[in-house]
Amino acid sequence: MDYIQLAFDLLGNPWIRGVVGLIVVGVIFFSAIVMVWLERKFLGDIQTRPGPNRVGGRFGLLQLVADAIKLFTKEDIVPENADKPVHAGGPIVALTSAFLMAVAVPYGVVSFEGSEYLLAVTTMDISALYVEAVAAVSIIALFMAGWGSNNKYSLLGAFRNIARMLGYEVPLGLAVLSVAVMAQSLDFVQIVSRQEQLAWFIFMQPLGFIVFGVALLADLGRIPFDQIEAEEELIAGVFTEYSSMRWGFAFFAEYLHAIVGACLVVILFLGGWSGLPFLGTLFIPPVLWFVGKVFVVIMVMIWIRGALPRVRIDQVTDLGWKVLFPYSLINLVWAAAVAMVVS
Amino acid sequence: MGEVEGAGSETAKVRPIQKIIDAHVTFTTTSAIHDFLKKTPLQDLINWGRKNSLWFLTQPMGCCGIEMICTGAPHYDTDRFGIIPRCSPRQADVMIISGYITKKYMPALKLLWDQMPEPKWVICMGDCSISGGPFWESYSTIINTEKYFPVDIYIPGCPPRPEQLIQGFVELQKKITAKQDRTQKGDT
Amino acid sequence: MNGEIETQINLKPSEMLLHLGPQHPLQPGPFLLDLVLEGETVKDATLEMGFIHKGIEKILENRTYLQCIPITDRMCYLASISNNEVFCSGVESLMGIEPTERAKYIRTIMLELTRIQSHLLGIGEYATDIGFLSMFLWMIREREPIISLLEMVTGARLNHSFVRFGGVAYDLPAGFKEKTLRTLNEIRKKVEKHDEIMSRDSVYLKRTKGVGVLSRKAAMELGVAGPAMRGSGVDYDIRKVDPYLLYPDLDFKVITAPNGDVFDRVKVRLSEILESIYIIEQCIDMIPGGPFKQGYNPYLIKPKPGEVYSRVEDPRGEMGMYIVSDGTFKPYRVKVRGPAFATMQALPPLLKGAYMADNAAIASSMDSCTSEVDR
Amino acid sequence: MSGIIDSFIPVAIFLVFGFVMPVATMIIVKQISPRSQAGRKLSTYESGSVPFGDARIMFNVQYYLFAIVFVIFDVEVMFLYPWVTVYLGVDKFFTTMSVIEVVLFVLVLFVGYLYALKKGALQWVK
Repeated sequence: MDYIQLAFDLLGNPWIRGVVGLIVVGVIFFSAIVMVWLERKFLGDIQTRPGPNRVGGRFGLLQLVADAIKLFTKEDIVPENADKPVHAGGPIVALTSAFLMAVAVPYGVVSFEGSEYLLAVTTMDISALYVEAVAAVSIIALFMAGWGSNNKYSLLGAFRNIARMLGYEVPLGLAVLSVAVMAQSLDFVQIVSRQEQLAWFIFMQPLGFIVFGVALLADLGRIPFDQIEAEEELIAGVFTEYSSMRWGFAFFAEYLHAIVGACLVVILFLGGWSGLPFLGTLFIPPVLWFVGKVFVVIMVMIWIRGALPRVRIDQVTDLGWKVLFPYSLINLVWAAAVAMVVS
Repeated sequence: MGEVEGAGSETAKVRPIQKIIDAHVTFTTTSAIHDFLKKTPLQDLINWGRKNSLWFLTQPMGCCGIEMICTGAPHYDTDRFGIIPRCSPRQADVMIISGYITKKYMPALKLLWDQMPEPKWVICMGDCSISGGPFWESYSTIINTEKYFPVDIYIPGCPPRPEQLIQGFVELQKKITAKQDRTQKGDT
Repeated sequence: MNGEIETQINLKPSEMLLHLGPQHPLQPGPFLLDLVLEGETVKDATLEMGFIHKGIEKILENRTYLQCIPITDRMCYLASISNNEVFCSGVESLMGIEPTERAKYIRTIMLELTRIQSHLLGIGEYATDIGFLSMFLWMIREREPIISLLEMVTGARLNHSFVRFGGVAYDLPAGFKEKTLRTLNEIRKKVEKHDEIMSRDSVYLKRTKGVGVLSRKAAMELGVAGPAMRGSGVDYDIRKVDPYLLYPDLDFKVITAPNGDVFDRVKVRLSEILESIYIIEQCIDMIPGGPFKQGYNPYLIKPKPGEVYSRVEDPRGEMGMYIVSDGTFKPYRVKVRGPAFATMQALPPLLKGAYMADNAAIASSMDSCTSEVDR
Repeated sequence: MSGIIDSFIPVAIFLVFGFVMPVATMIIVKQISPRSQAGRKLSTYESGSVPFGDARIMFNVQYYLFAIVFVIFDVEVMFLYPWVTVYLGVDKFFTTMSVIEVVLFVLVLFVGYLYALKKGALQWVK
């Protein structure tokens, strides 16, 4: 037992915690693989086809491993007219921004000998603001990819991406702000504990949840907001010229963003690692609650992808600026009012 | 690319078709690491990955194109084998020549083939792409595909049924496992 | 490859010339669409066809009449029975014969089945172009039972070569009627469900209503054919205008829609599937007995010298063939008037001023078959 | 102060890792993947056609208007972040005053939004 205590003490050191925290990278990479597999299976169910079922048993469990090996040993092409550093930098920046988002997300609490330890690589009192800021970096990543390729499809995709992200960054920020108003803090841990005290914020501000959900989907670029990769218009969008593991990184970065985005939904609106309202945790460890909720959110994302057509790009920006923005302001006023009443 | 002038120029000169067709593909894997890998069991693992993730280039060209679309769709579903369509040649592994190659389309097809990254394979789907099929005597079709592309698999039929296309993929997988496909044998 | 067009244009600094094609997931079949884009708006569009030109008309001149039938199949592989029908009915009227009564029924049923599967694929292609991948896959799934029905009769999935002069190649197999009725019932239910999705889903409506409007006048002037024309409110259907086979006696109505936008064109196709099911259900109960083809040697067909223009309602519109016979075993000249060619030429004016993102929706809502355009 | 630096040390580690890992992977991939020289492998892909001109054109000015409007609103939203953590602070008078101030601020923001809307700055294509 002393060793465990010693381990906890050692993890108090930020350097050690940072290095050990790189496990998180492995974990979210693994969850991204699981998510891609889930998406292929679940989308297959929606579309009445089996999905991968040959590689690695009857559930196709090793399909993504085969894909990864293939991508890893594929020739890497940089087009001759490309801006080479910018072209190479796109996926790397996208991946880094996903990592930097993951570092500030708390994944639950562990109880040990009466005291509770937070499962997070780092805690900061502005983590909500920080995550939002780092997420915005992925705009630059996609633009680098589009501009650097010197491909017309990519360029159109890059500009679409900018226009779309700009429209949704403000409502997203305001939705996070409304949560922060209620929780009186920008710290994820405080936000979760406030939800344990009051109620899940999805019940306190349903409008905010809808605004945040839509804006997040748009930010992640998933159907119905996948205009940058609209296959029938722009081939593969900003990543048209990417091959091999370069494309693999870009692809993975997208799913990493989706997973961290799902974590954000859970923390901000679904009570983080706390149990059900009125029922409590039901003897299930908080970490599992967290993972379970993230799973549900991801499944909803995949479900939406299977059920909706793509929205046109001008309608996307219209939705962001003309619908979500006013609503998010209304929601902010509502949240401030409720927060005053509650306190 | 030397003959196509860059930005701002009013005219874009176009290569003569014959020249594009004759452009020779040379395979220059001289890296020692690569040769070493081929002797180790690691190559088997790589081959396993490659054969289970054959992404093909979406490129319907004729009747066979419709069957190609159907093969990817629910009833037959190539996704079971990890075979999915990609629209960009940069991310594709297999080019399915699904129909008649006309003299007009040939340069574009050759360009697409050039732009695909190694290792890559060609599947000739249907009689038209193998020998000209019903259009063997037409003035506008090319009937000797193997002269221009290193074909790995021929699927006869007019058009072949989706099952046959799947069988073609399975045969390609067998070839890759046995290291008998064109890229591994090195005679492109 | 596309030198001529490019040398003629002068681009402003903010405009760019974007090639869509020949390999582009817009439609089944390669074609080249040159777009001049400013931002996301299409300033100018040029269409270049001919990437799969096979010289079918020339090949037909070097084949005996029977050998011509498989070549007509491959003109538009989604409507091969229509193509057979238009060629055979032309030759029949040159020869001065009529198909037998039973053959007429079989042909009508086959034509309508072809129409159903072609429309299903057309709607599916269109759905994937607006990013509705699930709808595309559902449509292909609905199409498979129809394909098996066609295969049950003709032995092929796509290129049937089924129609003969004065009859059909084979008789209907046993159990065809029951299987057809069962399949059609299921398909009707599913198509009605998809119709409901497509007329109520708000994202879908936003994407399609008022997009790519082809006015009634423009549609008639451009000679657009088939559902694309009826979607613009033009009440024109060869089955009513110039009836052939059993159509004079059958009860069906010509589906039209008033607005001429993308939504209407697809809506017309969906309703036509239901109408075709209704037609088949009328015919299938009344199939008479008797021979399914005229009794003479099909290898020795030698029509009298003369010329004829025959036409049928293809899934894509008016399909016509002008056949000239000089009294030998081979046709002297066959000129094809395909519907898809006329539909394709409406594309550049429609695309002018549209959004880049709508371009895919508009192009595939025309549902034109590249192979038939190029021939 | 050291608390803030402590909480950002893992971020720095992740940042370094995030740059080193993909670059290292790409070097390995370059080594073990096959290479070939086909005639025009490195030419720009454009659906099989030869591209006409450069992709890097002077893009439509409307995109930049979007960006400017975004910068204005995002900066204004940024001012609200410090407010949320402190407005329920000292006493009732402070809270009331700060809420009134923010309501005024949001109103001004909203008027600006209406102005941008009226001017058509948020229109995709005019």
